[in-house]
Order: sequence, then structure tokens, then C-alpha cells
Amino acid sequence: MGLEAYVAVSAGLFALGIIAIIVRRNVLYVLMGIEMILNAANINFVAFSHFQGDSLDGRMFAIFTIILAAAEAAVALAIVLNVFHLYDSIKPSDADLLRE
Amino acid sequence: MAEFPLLSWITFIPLIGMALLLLVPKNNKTAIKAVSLVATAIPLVLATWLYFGLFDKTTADLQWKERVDWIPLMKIQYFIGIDGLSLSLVWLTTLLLFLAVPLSFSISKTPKAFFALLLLLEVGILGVFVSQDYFLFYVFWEIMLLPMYFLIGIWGGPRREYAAIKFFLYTLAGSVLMLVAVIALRIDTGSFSIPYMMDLAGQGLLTGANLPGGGELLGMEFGTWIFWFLFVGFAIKVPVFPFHTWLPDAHVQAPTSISVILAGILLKLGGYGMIRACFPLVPETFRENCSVLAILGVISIVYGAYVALGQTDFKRMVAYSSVSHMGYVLLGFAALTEWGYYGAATQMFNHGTSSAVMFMVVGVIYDRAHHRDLNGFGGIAQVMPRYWAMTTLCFFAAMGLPGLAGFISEALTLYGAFIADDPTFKIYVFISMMGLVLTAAFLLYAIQRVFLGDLNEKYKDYKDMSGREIFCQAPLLFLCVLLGVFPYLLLDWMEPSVVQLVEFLATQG
Amino acid sequence: MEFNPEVDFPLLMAVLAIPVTAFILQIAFGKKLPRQGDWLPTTGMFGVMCITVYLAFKAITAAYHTGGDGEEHAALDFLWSSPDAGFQFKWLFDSAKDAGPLNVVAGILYDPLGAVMLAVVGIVCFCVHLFSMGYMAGDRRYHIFFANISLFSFAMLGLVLSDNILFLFIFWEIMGLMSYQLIGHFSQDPSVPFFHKWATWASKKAFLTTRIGDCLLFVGLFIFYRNFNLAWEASATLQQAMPDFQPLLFTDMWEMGRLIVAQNGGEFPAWMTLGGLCAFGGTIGKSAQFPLHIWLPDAMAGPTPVSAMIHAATMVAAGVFLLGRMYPLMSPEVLNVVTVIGAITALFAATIGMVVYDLKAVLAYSTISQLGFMVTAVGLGGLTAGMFHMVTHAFFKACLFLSAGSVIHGCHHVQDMRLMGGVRKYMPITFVCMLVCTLAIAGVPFFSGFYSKDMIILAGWAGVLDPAHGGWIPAFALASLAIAAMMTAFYMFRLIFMTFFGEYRGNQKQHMYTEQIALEGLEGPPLHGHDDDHGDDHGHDDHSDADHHGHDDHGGTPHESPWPIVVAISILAFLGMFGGHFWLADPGHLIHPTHSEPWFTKLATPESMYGPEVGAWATTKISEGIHNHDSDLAHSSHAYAVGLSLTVASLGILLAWFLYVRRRDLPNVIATKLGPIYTLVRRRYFIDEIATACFIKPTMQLCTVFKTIDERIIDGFVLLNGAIHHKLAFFWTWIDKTVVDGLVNFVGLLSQAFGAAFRLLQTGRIQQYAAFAVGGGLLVAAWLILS
Amino acid sequence: MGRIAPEIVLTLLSMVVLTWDLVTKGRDSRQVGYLSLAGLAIVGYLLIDQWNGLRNAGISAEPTPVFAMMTIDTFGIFFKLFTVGSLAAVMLFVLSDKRERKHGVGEYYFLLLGAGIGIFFMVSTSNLLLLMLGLELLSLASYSLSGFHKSEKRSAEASLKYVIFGGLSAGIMLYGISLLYGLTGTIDLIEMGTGDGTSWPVGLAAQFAYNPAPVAIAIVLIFAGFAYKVSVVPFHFWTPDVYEGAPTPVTTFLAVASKAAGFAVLLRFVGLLFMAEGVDATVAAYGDRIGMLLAIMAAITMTLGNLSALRQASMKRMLAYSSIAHAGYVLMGLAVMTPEGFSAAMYYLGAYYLMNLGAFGFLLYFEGVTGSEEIDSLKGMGWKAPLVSIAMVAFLVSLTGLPPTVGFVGKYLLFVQGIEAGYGWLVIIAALNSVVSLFYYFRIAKALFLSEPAERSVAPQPILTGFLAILAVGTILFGIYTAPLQSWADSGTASLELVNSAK
Repeated sequence: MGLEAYVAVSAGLFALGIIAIIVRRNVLYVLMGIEMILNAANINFVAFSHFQGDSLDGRMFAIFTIILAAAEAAVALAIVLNVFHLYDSIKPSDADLLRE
Repeated sequence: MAEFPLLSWITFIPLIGMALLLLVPKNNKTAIKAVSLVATAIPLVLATWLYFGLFDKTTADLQWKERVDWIPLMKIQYFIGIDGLSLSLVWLTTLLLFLAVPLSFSISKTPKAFFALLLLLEVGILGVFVSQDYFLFYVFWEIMLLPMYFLIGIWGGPRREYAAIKFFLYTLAGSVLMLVAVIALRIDTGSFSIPYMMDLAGQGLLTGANLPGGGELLGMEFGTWIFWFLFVGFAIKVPVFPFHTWLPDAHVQAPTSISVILAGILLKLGGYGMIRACFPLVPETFRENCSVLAILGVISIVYGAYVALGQTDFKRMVAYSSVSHMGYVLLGFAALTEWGYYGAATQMFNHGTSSAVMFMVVGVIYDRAHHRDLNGFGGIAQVMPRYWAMTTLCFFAAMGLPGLAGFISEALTLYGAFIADDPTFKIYVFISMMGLVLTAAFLLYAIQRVFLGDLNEKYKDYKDMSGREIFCQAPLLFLCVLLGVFPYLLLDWMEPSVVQLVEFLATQG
Repeated sequence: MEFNPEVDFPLLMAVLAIPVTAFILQIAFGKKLPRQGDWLPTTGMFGVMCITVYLAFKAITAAYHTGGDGEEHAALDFLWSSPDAGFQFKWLFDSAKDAGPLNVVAGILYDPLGAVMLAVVGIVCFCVHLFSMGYMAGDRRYHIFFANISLFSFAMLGLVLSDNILFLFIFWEIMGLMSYQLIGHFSQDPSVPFFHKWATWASKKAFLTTRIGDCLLFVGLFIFYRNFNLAWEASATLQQAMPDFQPLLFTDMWEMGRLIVAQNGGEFPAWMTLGGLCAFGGTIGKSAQFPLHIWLPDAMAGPTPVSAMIHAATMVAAGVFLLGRMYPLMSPEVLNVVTVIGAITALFAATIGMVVYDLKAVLAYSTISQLGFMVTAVGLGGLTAGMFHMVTHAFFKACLFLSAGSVIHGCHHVQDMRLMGGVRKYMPITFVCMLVCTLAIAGVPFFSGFYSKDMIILAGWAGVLDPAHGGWIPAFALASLAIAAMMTAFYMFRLIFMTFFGEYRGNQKQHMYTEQIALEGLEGPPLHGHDDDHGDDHGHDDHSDADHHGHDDHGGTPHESPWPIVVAISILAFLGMFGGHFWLADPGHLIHPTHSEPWFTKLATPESMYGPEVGAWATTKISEGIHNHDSDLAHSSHAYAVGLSLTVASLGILLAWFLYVRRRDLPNVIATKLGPIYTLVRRRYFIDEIATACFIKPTMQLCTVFKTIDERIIDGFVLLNGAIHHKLAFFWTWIDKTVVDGLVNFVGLLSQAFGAAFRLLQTGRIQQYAAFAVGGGLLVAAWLILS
Repeated sequence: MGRIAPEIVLTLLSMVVLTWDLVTKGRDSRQVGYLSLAGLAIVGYLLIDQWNGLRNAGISAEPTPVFAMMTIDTFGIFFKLFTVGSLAAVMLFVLSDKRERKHGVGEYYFLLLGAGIGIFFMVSTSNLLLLMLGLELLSLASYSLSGFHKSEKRSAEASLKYVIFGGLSAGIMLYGISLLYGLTGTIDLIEMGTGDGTSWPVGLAAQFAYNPAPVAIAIVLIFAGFAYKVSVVPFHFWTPDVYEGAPTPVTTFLAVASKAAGFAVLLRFVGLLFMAEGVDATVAAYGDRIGMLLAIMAAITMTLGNLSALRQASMKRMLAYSSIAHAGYVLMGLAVMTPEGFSAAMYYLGAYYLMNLGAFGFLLYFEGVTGSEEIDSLKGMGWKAPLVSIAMVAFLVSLTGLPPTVGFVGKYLLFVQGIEAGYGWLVIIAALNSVVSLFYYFRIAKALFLSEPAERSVAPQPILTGFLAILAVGTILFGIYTAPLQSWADSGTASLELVNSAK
């Protein structure tokens, strides 16, 4: 199974993530979309590092990315919670006080 | 050349005055007036001394040069100097600013701020006239705008905010284009010194060769776009048709003293800028476009006169008359003959005096009647004979009646245009003659509507001009007569510079 | 008596200095001085008069000296120009450029013509000052009036004295200004109900109309100056001929003109013709020639002394004087134009003169007509004749105006002749003076006018008879002049008869003009409009004004005027009688005066006016019959001329006598018979109406149009704004609002256009933001890949 | 160790602040503020010390690597000082903002310091991993800061939008990095730039030859991450909303510090990839295309920012758009792809620091007075608080780019570089843009002075007033005496050791 397969999968994942962010009406799915993107990147990192003479950079990066994702998720959820508490809704499109 | 930095003193004394003014308590009106009077009087005295004593009128070189590095990293210098072209205007500036102070004694709304801004304005104007470093020139050029904006915007008429921002935007729009051109020149020549740029241009070395793509911009040759950018920048100030529409609004809304300065000096900055910092840098392109400029000038003359004829607002009329009169300046420049340049240069000075008086005249009646509707007056001469006499005098000076200053400049300009190499200029002269008649027409029409005919009852008990008003107008009217009879008082001083400049423009590059 | 520069140039300077000083003093202190300081300028002018006359005598005697006993027409060679004597004034540049084409050096030129003209001006001005002391008494701007007339006198004297065309032009314009001021003298005096309106626009009209001519003259000046310079720089021979050539000095211009034409093989170059025409434009304006004459009748709105001085004797004559100065430079073609214009003017002004009833209007039109005579004369080559007529006319017309003023004064400021009559009983002296001058202008022998007019007619004949200079133009000129002369005699005596004979009709007792007054209204006010745009309606209420005014000051019988007036008119009447012809000068001709040689013609021959060479050259344009008095052509034409002028004069007088003394009922009958023609003439050929319709109205409309354009389109940043203005109302209201807020229109437009678009993107929906961002990113990537 | 002393001190400081705040819970947390200010002073001192050390070693001293990850160079220190300065300013704002009292402000300082740490790391590394971490640290802190007024809907919404958009961009950037890593086999920018195509890591040069499209995509994706930080079109959408919703001090922080940090990494990224010594000619040529891309983005960004700002009634939102416009101006400096251009951009950032801090400080001042962000609420205030208002006029003049202010010099330098690089059209657009900007900036001046004096009396806020006065003086002073700022910017760029890519 060649590099292309991994890249293809990650690309798909990336695209799905973006679509999720744009179209989902539930903010939690939006956050998941972000996670998908991050993990798409992770797949790339690991795959590339494997196919490039096992350079450690990629894997290291992947590990850090996972941590990042966790931290970000934490902050994001806290914010979402606060928003839900103020707006009684988890539809991101409901929060549109700030606009032209 | 000059050990004693005279020009710097002339230029920056108002700034010192401003600093002192800020220390004066807000409600001590007399002290405020005194300080600003002194701060404007000293430059006037120095400038007069310079004009009649220190200035060497036999040479065309820069005099009283001061040259020190300012921003070495950018090769920017504090480089100022003066020659026949700028001398008279510097003197006029100091005079008008000095007169503007007593003229504004009636200002009741925070006079402190008013006079402070006035002094700052003077610094800007004088700076433009003396600076020989293009960066410095530009800096002063822009410094002028801010006080002007506030002077119109705070102490102006009902639509002052509109007028102020309009003035600001128009001028800035012109000057940013100017900045682009200046930067290009700087990159090409490696220096900001205007005389140096002139030298290069004279040797035909100012071709944008040091710029990527040979300095082409938006498909225009280097010379072409440099010329037009600079020209538009200055033309907006002059103002030349069709860039003139900010002028009436600014004038109508501005307080009297500011209109006086606006018409008396700020418009001249445009003309001065052209001959100092636009034409000499791209003489060839200038020569190619002379007829275009001439046409613009003629349009300004006739069109301005026509529009003025149609006005019912006294001040608006006077404002448009400025458009018309400044048209002669452009025509004279375009003629590219010594006579044309004598004419244009004197026209700048003489219009400076006559138009200033005209605005004071409007101010006098406005202070009494609180309106400027020409059709609303009538018979004023019966109650204010002195006012009538002075008005008539300055109007006739403005319409170029022989024996008064305006005639010299208009005659010289028109003759200069008449003898231009390009035969079509003769046609322009004929058309401008029509402008002469029209000018006479709208001025006489105004006199008739304001002063003659039946006296409107509600003006019956108006007082004639006060001593202060006369004090402000008399010197300028005196100049109108004096320079009409002894024009050499101007011409002798500018002669060498003009000869050199014309010779340069006509042959070099 | 010899002319001696050390003394006499200072004197001439004094001639200029006195009035201007008087003016300044008068402006400064006039009001505080006793009698409002009228004595100040008057005495000053007296001094001026003395100087001028004294110098003129020198000139005349000089003429007779050089003339010697034997030969009559010896050329007179004095052209004293002050630069030679070191009296000069470096004008444009003091130090830098002294002489040379690039500087203007002004000085005094004192030549025979100038000498006489100066004396005339001096005398007339003094008389007018004197007259005004009586006439203007009680005026509310008395001192200003005197200040103005003295400044005017200064300008006129300066014009005569200046030795270069630029300064001539300058003084010319100052005169225009003073004329404006003086015509408008009543314009701010509500105590004269009709006049202060009429004066206002009349003065403006005068200034603007003449200014058109002035601009032409100015261009002409350019043309001469430029081309003289070019020619001089071009040719070495010219430079040798005139090393220090001053292209503005008259003397140099003449000489240079001669040389250039000589170079050009006797042909005038085209630019000279053009320049000559432009210069003549100046004359048309100032001397009220057709079609720019319209301002002169209205100038009568000024006080009578002003009309006498400015609009009869001096200023209007300046145009002719200019012709005299420029004559050598005028090509034959130009002279033809001059002739035709002059002839037309002379004729048609005379026709109007026959039908107007306003005392001053009659004189005004007669002035126009007489000016026409002079211009025609110059055009025909009768240079001397023209100048001669200018001098004599100055005297008798001034006298006529002043006497008319005296009459008006006596009749309590009524101007309509139909309300006068029989005045001679009340004002004998005035009557005598007026009669004398009327005889003079009508061309009755022994009176000055006869000689000058006779010479003009002679010029006409000479032109007609001369095979070399024949053609239709002299014929036309002669014919119209003859008719005009007859009409002159007619309307002048009509004036005399209507005013001084019959019974006094002032208090509207029995008189036979009632229906006509009812029909046409009283005169005094002109019949046409008084405002820039249309006037007829104004015209009417002015009638009522005048009516009212007329009746008001009625009551009481006329009375003789106070002494200053009487003295003044007497002096002028004396001169009007003998003006052209001092018997003392050459007693030998006392016996047969008609064949005598008036001193003026000895004095002002072309040779003496332009110096020998130029004079000789100038005469080549002239028919021999005019300048060479011994040629048989001269004799024959002289015979015809005398005959003709006598006939027309007597005819005119008889006709007037018949119509206005014998059969007073006839005029109205004729008027009604003529019908439309009469109306046409009565309404001055509608020229004012035409002018209004063709020039003034369009101008005013045009400027309104431009005004709108300026505010709507150019300001509204060009069309776009205007278009939107109509297309989208709400859009416009928004712009308007923001404009009021202080938005400049075009920024408003931009922000509206783009800002709206960006606004659509800024929805406040985060996911849409994300979508836009991703989309934008894709575009960027695409660009980067594809570029 | 000494090389990363500032980072260490800063980290310790944040810890101390956090614990201190926990200890003194509930009480007025001013001491925390003063403490952190003091700490920042120390950090600043250390940084200046390093700076001088490097300067004495010669302006282009060898960048000194730490753990093969961090690079201590004048470039980084410039931005660190910048950050310290803005952090101090923001803390001053917080201290002088009465309305912050009601929220527990302790965390405020902690979060700010945390963001600071993130910036410190991201600006001083050429390693994409560390860069990414720093960026994320900054972002996370910013998310929570912008939502700091938990009880306010707008604040909460701002943070939500920020976190979603930020997360998205971070993800995109990360994905881009992964692709770039895959293509070049390294995560170090220097190696990417200089690596020859023979062996791993191959460097970009080789990849341009084989598969340009993926490279382009990777670069664009990474740009997206930076562009969102500096809010360049089309990644600017979050800016107005977040700026408006966030507490004003936070907005200030976002507009000044975080934006500058974004530019720092952008500069380093572009510089090291395309302009470092020894980069392949093909790469340099590719750099020109990137330059063109940046130029276009700059033009769009500044135009959009200015035109949208024109119509804002809220001063805060207007400043948000104006900050977008200024991002466009700075981008000009990058677009020209020359070291001089970079230093011009850095100079402009310095100017931006002075004038924007001033503007936001002014906003804060009058929020304190009128409790509103509307421009109309300023009517006639100029006569009431003259000093602050005059200072504001100075800031406005500088923001517009008129002499004699630092803003003008900054614009001037950018224009010079633009014209020298042949981007005349871009310069003209920028020039006209500054005309447009005049209009909305001077609506504030108009409101302040051109209307009749207001009735409302103004309570003095000495700290803020003094701070604004100092900023104003700086604004004008650096406009007349430009040498210092310019030399800092120059030495900053010099340490990147860029070469003028082939034109």
C-alpha cells in the first residue's frame, strides 16, 4: 500500500472536515470538523515520516498535534458552553449579534 | 552664503509664538491677541528687511541657503533657500498673516485655539516657499492642511464640516499622487534636492532609468506620469478647472480671515509649486503639454468668470473670480515666454493682494448684514461711502484696470501668451480678452447690486468701516496702486530668476 | 518764442501733476474744506489752462515763424519728445533691463497736434470746473464730483501728452473708469428719483461697451508691438536704421512702419492691416462709432457738465486723437473701413437727432454724428480736417452742452424741449451763446465749424474727383456727409426754435404737443429698457417716473443762471465762434475769409505731425487734392465743397424754420405720415434691443447654465453622480444625507458601491465566513498554480 | 540557557501571577497587574541586553540556535520587545479600565502573559513545529481572552467565532505544513529553502520541478494560517466581529501584538523560503510569483478595509477595519520581496504600534466616559478633554499617513520599496486608499472638535492620559527623528540574512 493511499485518505478527511465546519448546524459537529482536519494532518505526518526514511520530525509533530487538538477542544468546549448558556442554542448561526 | 539662519527664523518664529500662545491662559484675550500679533509681525519685519535690504536681486541663484542633514538614512536634508520666484510670495505671506490677526479679533469662539492654528498655518506656508528639499517641501505642504481643516471646520459657516473635509480630501488626493511622483524622482536621482533634480533634468538624465521597467507606470512614460501627477497635485491647489469645486465651498464657509489667506496665499502655492517643483523637473514633457495647460487656463478664466457672473452669493462670486484670475497664471506658464512668466508671477502676487481685499470687503458687509445675498443689498454706498470707495478700488484692481496692479500682470500674461511660439495661443488670448470683459461685467454688476440703487431700509443705520477694517484693507489697496504705478518693485526682484527659469524650461531637457 | 526743454517739460509735468494732486487733496480733505473745496481743483485747472494755452501759443507762433513770409505750407518741424531731453520714466524694470524692447520707457511727446489738443482740453476742463461750481451746487456728493472730474482731466491730459501707445492706453482706460464714475454720479443719490436708477445701469453699460473696444485696441497694441519687435530683430538694416528702437514710442512706431513698408515694396504687410483694424476698434468704442455707439446717449444720465466735458469735448474725441496718432500705420484698407464706419455713423446718428425731444439727447446724437464726420475725414485722408473739426467741435459742442445745462438749470431740470420755448426772453446770454455755437455746428460761414466741416467735405470731394483715389467709398462718404450736414443744420435749429422761440410752455398752458406727449411720453429718460435683461416694462415705469419728475419741478418761470455758468459758456461760445480761425494770426486774409488759411491747418499738417519723412510718406496715402492746396484738384474740389456745404447748411436751417416756426402743426403730421419709419428712427433703430437680445441675454443665460453645471455635474464627480441622481432616488438621498454629514460625494459613491458588496459578506454567520475564507483560499491556490 | 532567559522569566512570571491570583482571590487584583508589569520590565531589560549583545557582535551576528529549534536573533528580539511593549500597554489599559473590576482580572494578566510566551516562541524559530506550538498557544489564550466577559453575549459570541475560525485556520495551516513536510522531508524552513534536490531533505527547489501544484497548495494552506492571524483578505472575516465583541484591552492586544506576531512569522517564512542566501534561482523566481500574490492580496485587503471602515458608526468596529487596511499596507513591504521591503514593513509595524495603541487607548478612555463606542457619542468632547483629543488627532494624522508623523514615514518607506520593486500600481492604490482613510479617521476629529462643546463633564484618568500623551509625542517625534526606529528595523531584517531575490 503506497504513500498515495494515505495521502488520499487524509485529503478526504480534510475535505470532510471542512465541509463539516461549513455546513453542520450543530456547533459540536463543527468542532469535530476541526478535529478531523487536524487528524488528516496527522495521517500525513506519520505517513510521510514513514516513507521518508523514518525521519522523526513527522511523528513528533503528530504527537504534538494530538496534544494541541486536546487543548483546543477544551477551550472550545468551554466557550461553547458559555455561549449555550447565554443563547440557549448550539447553532453557531444563532450567534450573529456581531455583524454589519 | 548666510551665516545667520534668517529664513529659518522667519519660518519658525510663528511656531515659537504658537508655543507661547499655548501657555497663555484661555480667557486672557488681550494677551492672546498681543502674542499672535507679535508672532506674525516679526516675520513680516524680517521679510521686509530681506526684501529691501539683504536680498541680492542681481542674481538668480538661491540665497540665504541653509543645508543640514535631517534624515541621513534617507538622504533627506533640511535644505532651504530663496530666490526671486519665492521672495515676493514669502513677503506676501508674512503680510497677509499679519493682517489676518487683527482681522480675526472678532472671533469669539476659543480665540486661543484659532490663533494657534493660524500660526501653525503660517509655518506650513512659509516652509513650502523656502524649502528646496522635496521631502521637506512635501512635509510643509501637508502640514498646512491640518490647521486649515480645523480653521474652516471649527470657525466656519453652517456647512463648514462639509467644506472642511472637502478641502482636505481634494488637496490630499492631489498630494498623495504628488508623493508617488516625488518618491519616483528620489529613487531615480538618489537625492531630494530640487535644484539637483533640475540639473539632472537639464542634462536630460532624469529619465527614470534607475527605476524598474524604465519607470513606466500604468503604461505611461516616466516623464509623462511624473508630470501629470505633480501637475494635478498643484492644479488642485491653484485651482484649475475642473479641480476647482472645493474652492467655492471652502471660501463660502471659511471665516473671513481664512478666506483671505486661502485666496491670498494658498492658491499661490499651487502656481509656485508648478514653477518650482513640477515643470523644471520634466521640462520636455512640459513643453509637449503646454497647449493643454493653456487650454485649461483659458477655460478657467472664461468659465470662472461666467460662473461668477451667475452667482447671487457675494462670497461665492469672489471665490469664482479667483478661479478666473488664477487661470491667467496657468496661461502665463503655458506660454513659456519671459513675458508670460513675469505676468504669471506678478499675477500671483497681485491677485494675492486684490483677492484678499475682496474677501475682506465681503467680510465687512457680512459682519453687518449677516447674509451675503447680492440681491438682498442695495444703496449701501449711501450709508457707507468709505466702504464703497475701497470696494470700488479693489474691484477695479481685480478687473485689471490700468494704473492698478492687476493690469500689469494681466497685460504681461496676455502678451506673453500672445507671443508664444505656438500660434494657437493667439486664439487663447482673444478668448481670455472675453474673460476680461466678463470680469468687468460681474464686478460692476456686483457693485451695482450692493452699493447703488435704492437703499434698503433695514441697512439705514449701518456704520461705515471701522478703523480696524480699514487698517486691514488699506495696506493691500496701497499695494494695488503702488505696484500698478511702479511695477518694477516686483519685476526687478524676480527678473534674474525668471529669465533663468524660462531659458531652462524652453531649452533644457 | 522757442520751445526750451529745461523749462517747458517741467511745465508739462506740472500739467499732469496739478490735477492729480488736486484729486488726492480733494479725496482726502475735500469734505472739510470750505465750499467742499471746489475752488481747489478749479484754480488748479485754471493754472493748467494757462500753461497749456501759453505753450500752444508758442507752437502756433513757431508755425508762423517757420512758415516765413513767402511760402505758405512750409512743413513745421517740431516733435519734442521728452526722452531726448532726458525726461523719461523706466516703467517695467528699473535697474535690470533699461531700454530695449523688453522694457517700457514712458515720456512726453509734445507735437503740434498735441499742443493744440492740450490747450483745448485745458480750456474745456477749466470751463467745466467753473460751470460745475454753479450747476452742481447743493449736490450731495459735491466734493467727490470735483475730485472725479479733476482725475478725469489728469487722465485726458496724460493721454494727449503720453509718447507711447501703452501709456495712451492706460490713460484711456482711466478715463473710462472716471467716465463710469461720473455717469454714475447720481447713481447713489435717491434725491433725483429717476436718475439714480438710470445712471446706475447707464454707467455700467458705458464701461462695458467701451471695454469691448478697449480689448480690441489692446490686441492691436499687441500685434504692433510683437511684429515691430520681430521685424527689428529680423533685419539688420532696420537695426542700423534705428539702433535704440522702442517699439511702443509713437515716433519710433511711425518711423519703423515707414521703413517696413518701404522694405515691403510700398505694400502694407497684412499684420499692419489687422493691427490697424483692432486699433480702430478702440476708436469705435470710445468715440461711439456704429455699432458701439449705444452707450453715449445713455451717458447723458450723468450731470450735464460731465456730458459736456467727457461725452462731447474730450474723451470721445480721444478716439479720433488715437486715429491721428496711428494714422501713418493704417493701411489703405483700414482707412476705407474707417471711412465707411464714420460715414454710416454720421448719417444715422443725424437721423435720430432729428426726432428726439430730449434737449441733451439731441446734442448726444449730434455728437455721435459729428464724431462720425471726424472719423470719415481721417479715413478719407483729411487728417488735418478731422483734427481741426475735433478741435472746433470740442469748443462749440462743449458750449452747446453747457448752455443746454444752463437752460435745464433755468427750467428747473426739465429736459423735454416740448416743455420749453420762448426761453430766450428769460435767459438772453445763454440764448446768444447757444445760437452762436449752433451756427458754428450748422456750418455757417465765419463760424469755426464752417471751416472744419468745409475741409472735411473738401476731403470728400477730393476723394471723389481724384482718379487715383476714386471709387464708391469717397462718393458714399461724401453723400452721407452732405445729407448729415443738412440734417445737422436742421435738428440744431429745430432745437433752437423749439427751445428759445414761441411761448414758454413750461406750465403746460396751451401747447400743441399734448397728444404727442400722451403718445410717446416725456423724454429725458430714454425710451428703452434700463436693466440688463429686458427693459421695456422698466422703460414704462421710468416714463411715469420722469413724468412725475417733470411735473414736480414745474412752476415758476425760467431764469438766467448764476455767474459761473454764464462766464463758462461765454468763454466757450467765443472760442466756438473763432476757434478755428484767429484773424490776428494772419491779418492778410481778413478780406476773403473763406480762402484764408486757418492757423490750425498750418500747424497740423502731416509733416508737422509726424516729422518730415513720415509725414511725406503718410501723404502718399492721401489724395493730392487734400494735402497740396495748390493743385487744381484742390481748387476745384474746394469750390465744390464750399458750394455744397453752404447749400446744405442753408437748406437745413430753412427747413427747420419752416417746420418749427411757420407751420408748427406739420411735424406731427409728417411723423404720422411716415408711420413705421418714424417709429424705427424714434426707437433708435432698436439697436439696444438687438444688443440685449443678441449678447446680454445669451450671456446671462449661459452663465446660469454654467453655474448649474458647476454645481451639479463637475462637483458631483462627473455625470455618474448626476445619472444616479435620476436613476436611484434612495441612493441619492443616502448620498445627500452623507453629503450633509460631510461626505465628499465621490468617496460616498465608492463606499456605497464597494462597501455594500463587502457588507453582504459580513453576515455575522461564522460558518459563512468559513465558507468564504475557504473559497477565497481556493481562488488564491488556483491563481498560484495557474499563473 | 542565558539565550532563552526572557522566555524563562516570562514563563515563571505567568506562573507566579497565576498562583498569586489564586492566593489573593476575590481581592482587588491591582497588585497582580503591577507585579506582571514589573515582570515585563525585567523581561524587557533582558531582551534589550540580548539585543545590545547581538548588536555589539555586529549587526548581522550569526543567529544563535538553541536546541536546533530556536534562533535568537535581532529579528526575533524586535518583535519580542514589541510584544512586551504591547502587553505592558494592554495591562495599563486593564488597570485603568474601571469596568474590568467586576470581572476577576487575575486571569487576565495570566492569559496575556501566556499569549506573550506563545509569541516569544513563534517569532524566534525557523522550525515549523515550534512555530505551530507558539501560534496555538497565542491562539488559545486569545480565544479565552476575547470571551473574557463571560456574562456578555457579544463577548461570548466573539470568542465562539474566534475559536471556530481560528481552529479552522490552524487546521488548514497544519495540513499545509504536513504537505510541505511530505514534499521536502523537513520541518525546518532553512533546510527547506537551501536543501539541494539530491538527498533527503530535498528542499523546495527540487519539488518545484517535479510537482509544483502540491507545493503551491501547501504554501497557500500555510499562508492561510498566517493570513488569518494578520487578518488579510480573504481570511479577515472574523476580525471585525471579534474585535467588536472582545473587551477593548483584548481587542488592543489582538490588533497590535498578535497581528505583529503573525507578521513576524510571515516575514520569516517568506524570507527563509524564498530569499535566504543560497536559495535556488527557481525558488527565488517562484518567490516573485508569491510576491505578486501578496501584492494582489495587499491591494484587496487595504481597499476592503478602508471602504468598509468608511461607513462604521462604532469607533471600535471602524478601528477593526482600519487594522485590516493597515495589514494591507504592511503586506506591501512583504510583496516587494527585498530585505529593504521587510525592514520597511517592520518600521511600519513600529509606527502601527504607536498610533494604534494610541487610538485604542483613546477609545478606552471615552468608553470610560460615555460608556459607548459610537463616534457620535464623542461630539464636542474635544473641548472637554483637550489633551487626550489632541493626542488622538495626532494618532489620526499618523494613521492617515500625513507628515510629520511616524505613520507618514512608514508609508513613505513602503511606497519607496514598492516603486523600487516596480509595484507602482500597488503604490498608487495604497496612496488613494490613504485618501479614503482620511475621510473616516477625520470623522472622529470632526466629532471631537467641529461640533459645539458637549455638556457632559469628563472625569480625569491620569494614567491613561499620560500614556496617550507619551504615545502622541512618540508618534510625532519618530516622524521627525526617524533614525532609531529605522535602525532597529534594519538590524532586525539584517539578522535574517536575506538576499535581494533576483528581479
